Amino acid sequence: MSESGAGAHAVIMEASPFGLQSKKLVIWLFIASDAITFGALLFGYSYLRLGSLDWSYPFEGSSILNGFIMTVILLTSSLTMLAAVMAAKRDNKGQCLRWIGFTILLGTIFAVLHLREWFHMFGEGWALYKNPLGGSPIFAAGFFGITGLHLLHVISGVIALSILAIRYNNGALDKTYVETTGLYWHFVDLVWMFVFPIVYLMNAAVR
Amino acid sequence: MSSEREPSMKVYVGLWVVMILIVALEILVTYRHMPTDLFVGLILILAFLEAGIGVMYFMHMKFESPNLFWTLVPITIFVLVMLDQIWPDALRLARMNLFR
Amino acid sequence: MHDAQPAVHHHTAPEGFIRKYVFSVDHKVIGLQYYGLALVAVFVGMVLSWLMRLHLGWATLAIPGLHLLSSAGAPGNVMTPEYYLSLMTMHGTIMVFFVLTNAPLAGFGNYFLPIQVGAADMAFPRMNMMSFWVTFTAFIVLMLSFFVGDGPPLSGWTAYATLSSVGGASGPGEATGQTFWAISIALFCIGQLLGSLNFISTTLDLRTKGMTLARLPLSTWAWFVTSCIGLLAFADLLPACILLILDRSFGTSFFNPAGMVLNGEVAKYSGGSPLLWQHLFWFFGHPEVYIAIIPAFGIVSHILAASARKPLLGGTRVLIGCMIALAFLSYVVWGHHMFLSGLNPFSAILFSVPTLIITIPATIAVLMWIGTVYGARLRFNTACLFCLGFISVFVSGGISGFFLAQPSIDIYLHATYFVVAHFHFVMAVAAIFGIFAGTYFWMPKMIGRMMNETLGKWHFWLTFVGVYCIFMPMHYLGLAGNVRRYAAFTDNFLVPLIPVHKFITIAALFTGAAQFIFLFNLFYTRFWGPKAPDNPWEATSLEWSTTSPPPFDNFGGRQMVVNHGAYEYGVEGPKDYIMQTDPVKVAGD
Amino acid sequence: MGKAFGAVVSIIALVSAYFIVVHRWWLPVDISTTGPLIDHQFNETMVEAGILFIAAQLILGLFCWQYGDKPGRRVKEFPGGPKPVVAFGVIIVGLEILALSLVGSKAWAAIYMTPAPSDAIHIDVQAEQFAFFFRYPGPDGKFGKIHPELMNDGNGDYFGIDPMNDVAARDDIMVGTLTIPVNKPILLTLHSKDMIHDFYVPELRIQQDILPGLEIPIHFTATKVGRYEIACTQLCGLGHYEMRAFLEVLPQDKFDEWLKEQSGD
Repeated sequence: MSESGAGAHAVIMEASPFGLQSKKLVIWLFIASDAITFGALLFGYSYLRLGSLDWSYPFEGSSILNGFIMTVILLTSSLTMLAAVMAAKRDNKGQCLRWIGFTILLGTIFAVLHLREWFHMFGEGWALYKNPLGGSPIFAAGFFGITGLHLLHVISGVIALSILAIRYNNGALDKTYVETTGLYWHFVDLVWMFVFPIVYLMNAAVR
Repeated sequence: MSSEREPSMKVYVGLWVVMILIVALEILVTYRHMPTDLFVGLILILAFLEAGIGVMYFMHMKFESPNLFWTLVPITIFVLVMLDQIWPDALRLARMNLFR
Repeated sequence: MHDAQPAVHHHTAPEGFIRKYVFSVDHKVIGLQYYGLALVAVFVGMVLSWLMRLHLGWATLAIPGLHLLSSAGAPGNVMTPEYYLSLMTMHGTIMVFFVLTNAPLAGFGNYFLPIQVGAADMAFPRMNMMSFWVTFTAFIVLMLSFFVGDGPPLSGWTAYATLSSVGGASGPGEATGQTFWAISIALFCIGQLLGSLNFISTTLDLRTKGMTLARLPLSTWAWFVTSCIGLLAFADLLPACILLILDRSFGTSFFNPAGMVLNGEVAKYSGGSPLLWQHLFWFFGHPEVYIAIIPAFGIVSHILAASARKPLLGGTRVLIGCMIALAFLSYVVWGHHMFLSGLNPFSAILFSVPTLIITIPATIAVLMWIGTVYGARLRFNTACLFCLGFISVFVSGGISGFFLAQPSIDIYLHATYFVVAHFHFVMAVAAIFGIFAGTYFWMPKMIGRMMNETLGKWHFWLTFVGVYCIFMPMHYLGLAGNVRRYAAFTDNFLVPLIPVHKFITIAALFTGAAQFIFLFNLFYTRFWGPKAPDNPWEATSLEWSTTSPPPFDNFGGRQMVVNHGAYEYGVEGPKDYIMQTDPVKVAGD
Repeated sequence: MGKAFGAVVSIIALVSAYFIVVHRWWLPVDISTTGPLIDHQFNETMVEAGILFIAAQLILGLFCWQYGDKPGRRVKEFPGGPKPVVAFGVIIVGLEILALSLVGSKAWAAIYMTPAPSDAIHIDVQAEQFAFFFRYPGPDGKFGKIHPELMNDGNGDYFGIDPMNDVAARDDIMVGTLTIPVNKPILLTLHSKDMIHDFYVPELRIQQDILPGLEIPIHFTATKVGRYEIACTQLCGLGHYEMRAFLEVLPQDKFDEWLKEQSGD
């Protein structure tokens, strides 16, 4: 709309107002949309939590520590992803692939740690619908629901990165795909930045 | 997108350290006993700070066209802020609970 | 800033039936597929409404063959009250999701958005194909619920918890049917998300030379704005559906509070709130209403200018402003569906004011259309008539919004037929009129043949008078306190209203029958209609600069160059319009 | 064709308005103290909206009548262009909104934002698939506690009270008809056993959803003796259409008599 006044008859190819490649724009839009999805989940969870009178605070120090380690791992994977993107920009395929490999590794470690915690909790009697501490089962439902959806994003991110690595290696995808996949990966990290305080820290056993 | 303006790896590592420190601070805040509203406020501010670094630097939004920031961020926040209208109701929920 | 390169797709026209017509990446085929899906859905939905109306007029009437659809739901061909509710649920769901969202946005949008911006295809053709097939699967899943367990769910298209969230304990159809419903809608959300991403990026990135945002036709603007709404609104419904599925199949209690007694036993739920479903649903639900109506805004404006032979009053700017204002307001007002739901009464006032403010952009849009008709040279073809009809029904439906937006009046009118009349006029009939207008206007381009005008005019008159006969009396029913979603009227204050229901039923049967004229016209045209010229309506936008139907890459390899705004009608000279691609005549016009 | 369209639109608008003007189908007589506020608001809205409706349809019809495609006629712009039209729309509708929302909040506030008078008679409502039940506290003025596990329609314990162990519950009166004295403020506490139901009495101009797990208060004062229907207006399952109860408004002395009779047995 900006240059509609400037020379109504000048035939110009009006650039996208964002100056982005289409696929990068689409990833950004998808991120906004997915942010609303997670936002709605977190809002719904908090809504029920605010309205509930028997909330339980189950996370002991060890769980918080585990969560902290997972956070650090995810943050680090973002850093390795950045390194991969920078390497791709320099057209250094080998280095880029190595960094993508690190990212995949870290993502997998995150998922494994997460699942380990889940199974630990299952062992203590937790389930989607059950709170062994006797408080509101919404905590369990919310915890497994939200972290589950996040875990799904992590796992699909790992799969996407693996496909990217293979197809980038054999030249089927160019370097711009490294950047867009990287954006998605950072977003997964971003969601965790809210999940960790809202789902873990606010339920730490200190209150 | 002047890629020259893009920071070097060093800056990113620095930001990475800052983000880890923010998470550590969040945990510290959790273990300080303080009123719940203050705790929630603090922890959310920290989370948004961390997410801000993530979006602006790690996701490069700072180095894209400002239009992207000025459409995507306000619209997403607008929608989430509108969703905030559920809170008065949530508080009422606790008050009107049959089994309080 | 480097120039964003529009993604260029060098795919050639596919060979083979499957690649060409089934799993096609061509936006035109996908548009027709969406349109076809909506056409099937709308007739299913219409037949359901017939059955419902018959039951409302004559509750014990045997409808021959109905037991074939469900032997439990219609023993001896007489519909049971619960089956009435099931059909009502399916009518609402099919119409709102698979007709009002699919046809004007995904159908016409897919077909004409790339052409109107001058692109060869969507930005992401394969994603586009996925979007359709996901939506198609959603439709199939929804239809399957007719044939599982006790049939379709009976909780209405809003699927209010706790009716929807406790499984079979709450009624027939709630066991399996409701799960299918939830899966179907979740899939639909994903399909719409993919579609929205495509629409937005295509509009922004693939515009041809000279096609500035200001020169985009209003229909493209409408699809663009709608996609922006859909991108964020469906993202909110998706988690709601996920939570509903968790509640139903995995024993969580997001929407189920403690202390519910089902079938004489205390249910093992605790901690949830049925209000949460309403919040999440209506936070999507209100934007959804605009997803249905804004494309019709665009289509009608687009066609009205061509029919009136003059530019729209206020140019495109005012209407674009209205649409964007509506898009924002749609997120602010969802609570007006919940005034009486146990919502905090202070919130009700908060929601009421922006709801009333919505009438401002809506009124301005209507004034712009009426102002466009002033001094026009209206060519009363069928498309034009449907546009004028759209304005009329939109006004009729919008006016009743004044009542429902006020919580104090809503106390009386909420959940009466007044609401049914309101949303059918303003959203359903208005959007359907937009679809019809688009069909009569664009079908020559889409299938290369002219629709029959005589049949079209019959169709218009019968439909126009018919919908007023159906929905205007519903206002009166609402005034008399007639509660909606009742399978039969046995209350003392409702029994005297049954004759009105009978009148409405008869009107609905006739109006529905008139739609077969349309169907016949469509099929007749498809096979035996006269060949359409490239620009039968002497319209200006890019779709009229190519052949009817357009070639695979839309413009036969030409790079279109746009020199003019979208609606330059009523100019001096041998022809009274300037096409967007016409060369610039002289400096200073 | 334009003339036909103009005529049809005008006829539709006028016929539609006719039934409204003659009150062929209309709101039932109001029997509550807050009802007149709502009715006033309703009538005011009807006048304003009605004028807009008829004006818009007639003008649309007139323009269609007049501006067909006559050869040789040139199109003309709307006099004054879009700006006055937009301003007109904003001002007219804006004023209407202002008037409606300022005045309209009064009725809403009277019903929902003012607490019930302290002398209000407190009655408990239990909604279930597909019936309403009502509970009076009895002479002690206290309700027994609700225990969902004790709810049993078979033995008449609709509210799940525990008269064995709960003193307050022993004299609770549970009935299927809402009986109230005239001109006395009533405070209802709405409960639901299973689904979302709704308490709707058109004559009272009261409609309120009843949610499981919540206690929703609503208060009103009935001003006319008589028997009225309570309908459920929130879809609650297969028997939704026949879920109803009666509201019996009695003179004070008859009500006292009735209450005594009830607590007698």
